[in-house]
Amino acid sequence: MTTALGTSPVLERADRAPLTTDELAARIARDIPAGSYVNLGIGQPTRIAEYLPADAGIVLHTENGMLGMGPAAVGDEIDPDLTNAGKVPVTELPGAAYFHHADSFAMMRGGHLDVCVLGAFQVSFRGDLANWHTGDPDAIPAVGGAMDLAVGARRVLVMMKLFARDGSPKLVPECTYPLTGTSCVHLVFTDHGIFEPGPEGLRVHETYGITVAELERRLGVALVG
Amino acid sequence: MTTALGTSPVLERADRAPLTTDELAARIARDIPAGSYVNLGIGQPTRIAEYLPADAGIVLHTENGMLGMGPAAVGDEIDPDLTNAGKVPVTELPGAAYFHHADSFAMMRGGHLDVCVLGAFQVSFRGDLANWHTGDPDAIPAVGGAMDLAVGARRVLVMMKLFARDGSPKLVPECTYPLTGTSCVHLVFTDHGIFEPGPEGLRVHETYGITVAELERRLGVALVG
Amino acid sequence: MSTTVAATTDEAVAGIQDGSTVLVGGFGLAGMPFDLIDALIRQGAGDLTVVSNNAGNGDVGLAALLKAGRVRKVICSFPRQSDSYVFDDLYRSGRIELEVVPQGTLAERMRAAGAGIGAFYSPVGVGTPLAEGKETREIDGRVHVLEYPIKGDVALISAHRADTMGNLVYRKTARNFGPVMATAATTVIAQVTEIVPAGEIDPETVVTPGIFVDRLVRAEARRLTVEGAR
Amino acid sequence: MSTTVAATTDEAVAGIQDGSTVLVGGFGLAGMPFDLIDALIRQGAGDLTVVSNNAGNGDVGLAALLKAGRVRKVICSFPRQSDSYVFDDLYRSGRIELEVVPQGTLAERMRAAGAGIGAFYSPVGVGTPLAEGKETREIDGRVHVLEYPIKGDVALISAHRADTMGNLVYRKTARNFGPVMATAATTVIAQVTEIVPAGEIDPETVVTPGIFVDRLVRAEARRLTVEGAR
Repeated sequence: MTTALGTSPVLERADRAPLTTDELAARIARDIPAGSYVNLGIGQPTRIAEYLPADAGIVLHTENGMLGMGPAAVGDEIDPDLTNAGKVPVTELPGAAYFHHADSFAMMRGGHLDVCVLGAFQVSFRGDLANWHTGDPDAIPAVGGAMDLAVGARRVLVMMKLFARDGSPKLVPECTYPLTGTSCVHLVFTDHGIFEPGPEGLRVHETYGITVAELERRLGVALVG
Repeated sequence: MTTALGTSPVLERADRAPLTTDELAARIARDIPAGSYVNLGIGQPTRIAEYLPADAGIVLHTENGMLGMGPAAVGDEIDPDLTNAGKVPVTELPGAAYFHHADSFAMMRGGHLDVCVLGAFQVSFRGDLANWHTGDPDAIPAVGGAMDLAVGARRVLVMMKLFARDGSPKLVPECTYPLTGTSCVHLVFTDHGIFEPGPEGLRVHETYGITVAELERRLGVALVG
Repeated sequence: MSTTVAATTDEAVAGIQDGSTVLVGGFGLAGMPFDLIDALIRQGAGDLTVVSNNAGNGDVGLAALLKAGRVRKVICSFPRQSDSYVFDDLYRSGRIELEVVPQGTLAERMRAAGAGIGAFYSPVGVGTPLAEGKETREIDGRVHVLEYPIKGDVALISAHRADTMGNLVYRKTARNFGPVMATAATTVIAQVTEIVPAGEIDPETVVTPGIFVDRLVRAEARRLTVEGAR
Repeated sequence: MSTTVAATTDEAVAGIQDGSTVLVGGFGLAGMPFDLIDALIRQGAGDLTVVSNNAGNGDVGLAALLKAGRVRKVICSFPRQSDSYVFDDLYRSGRIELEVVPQGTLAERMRAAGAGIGAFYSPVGVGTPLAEGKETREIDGRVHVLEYPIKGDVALISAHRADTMGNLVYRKTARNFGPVMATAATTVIAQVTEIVPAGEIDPETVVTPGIFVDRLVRAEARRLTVEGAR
């Protein structure tokens, strides 16, 4: 069912279950244009690679110095000199290129990647991202390439569950966790819906297993169209 | 004859002719340590290459993106894709490496070249260098890599005639031509002598075809030891 | 986005706008994208700002573009050469603007544009006329001058070989500014002597990854040399 | 100055001083200079500041150096990993200092040291705890933070192949920080699996020119992997 919210149509699918992780990965894959250069963050976003059409000419970047990364290596393919940013052994596709770390992050910071997909602890309604540190004083801080990606990619997509285990929303008016970047997230893909944060507030594009009205109640915000 | 001037001995060779350009090139070559990475500026300094001992492991840098530059190319060796900074076709030695311009000048600016030898219009007693622009309002300004070399190389040597055609000295209290760099010249090799500029004044190391006293008169400065 | 292979140099340079900033590869004649420049002349864009190491040699390449009256301003390190008469005439008659930049600063300012660096402090040029009016800062006892990025709307470069993904390798010192300019322009157009299938260039040897290259076109290498042109 | 070839890793690391800043190559285990680190442990220098992407995996390489109590401070982007228990224990018991730097900023700060850049403005980290207390400047409507170079006294890196001039090539993603660190330290020490005569590495494919390499030593590649260690 399509609901008009402001001026944009919302695809409201309250009649089905929330997306599974694989469905979510497949949904995000559909939104990545053919021919894009893409960085898939460590963890769940890695799974999106499985749903990218083989003939779309999408090229994967890994920040440890490679374009043209292939699937995870298995068996004899495993080469400890060839890993992704999560240090998992991967493979090389035809047309790949290797480069050093300063060049890899220059590529990122310079706005040459079309899309990156990151996990998140929290995203604010205006697109601030928190995904590197829980703020727990006992936690050992570790940022990796998260801040560089958040600032550098042309489109920053977030893949996460909409609610934490305790039921609290991860889309929030203001992030309470330490920030990774400010106003940097373009779209948030979650099991319960797809959201577009921005200076005018939070838009909803699609919902899964929940109505817009219920989303507004649980997020505590009037969703804008 | 060796004269003591302050604390340093001066090799005063008033009994012979000033150095020819080739003698000067050979003299400078003697001062370049074995194993050095060296940039020889466009023009006369290029000639120093002919006097570097083949077994000294001295590697020539050309700022248009090469280490391990060999002698000028002749006949069939000429390849328009392989030139020195003066755009003269050159050759490649075993162990050469090519790199792009940003890397080439990063190498220079980052202090990785042991020595560069530059021509000059003027050098001041404290080591300011003027070698890119006569200041003539009709001249078209063109700096090339001169400023980068003057600031970047660990030791900046100048190769020039001591006196201009009109007899005026090119070693001066203050440069009147526009500067290339300030306090950047370590040694000045000229047909009439070898000089070391510095904050305490101008030292003389060797003279050729002129006495220290006569040098002091013509340069208008008391040379320090 | 993916690299497209153009059938002709005219197709490769289509859409370049009047008033564009065009980065042009080459050091003197080595690495100059002759065919792309000729196509740009036919294409007709004018009022251009050209960023290149030199300002043209003889009457080919960049000199031909200048001669055609398409260039408002040149940003370069070394305009005056033994055979730069086209530029010299335009400059002396006040028909072209010139910004002289130290060669390494020119390369680094483009590198900054490509690397998302907002500005950088360089020790080069301090105390010289080329740093006049620029902000300075003393860092570790050494005065530095603040330099800003140079970004192109278009880059025209010449490489040796490409694969269909746009990965490039160069040849000897013709590499020069190509790899840097490829990172620093919105639309990067490369002419190469050969285009091979993806997988035929060893990934360890790629100099410019295809991510930087928007359009590729095959063109015979024109290797010209002028002694002492610097 | 010329690259020297050391007969042993002990000879290669001779003279490293207490209190040195040591840049250590590798991303996790890939490209980690295991043999040089083992030699450094035997050599005995302590009170070190280590700059590396991670803070050690398992109990090999960097983790072994930390375990030996030689490291006062780690500057890295990602200390905490599934197998970083040596670092974790030292950190939680207050026996080691930590400076966390975004990975690209870490690389770029070393690149700046190697390239003679006094400081640079980066958009990365603005508005986050990692930019706290740092100078900022708005450039073209975007806030940037001022970052300073990280220079090493020593760099320990691992490459694939060298020639006797010190020219290096790497292997796949084990390249990572090696080429940048090679530009950024006073003394650069590289372990390689093979040293060939000058002329046997194609000059077009050299990644780290010999000018950056002070000492070379041959050591068998130790290729270890830990899944998900990041």
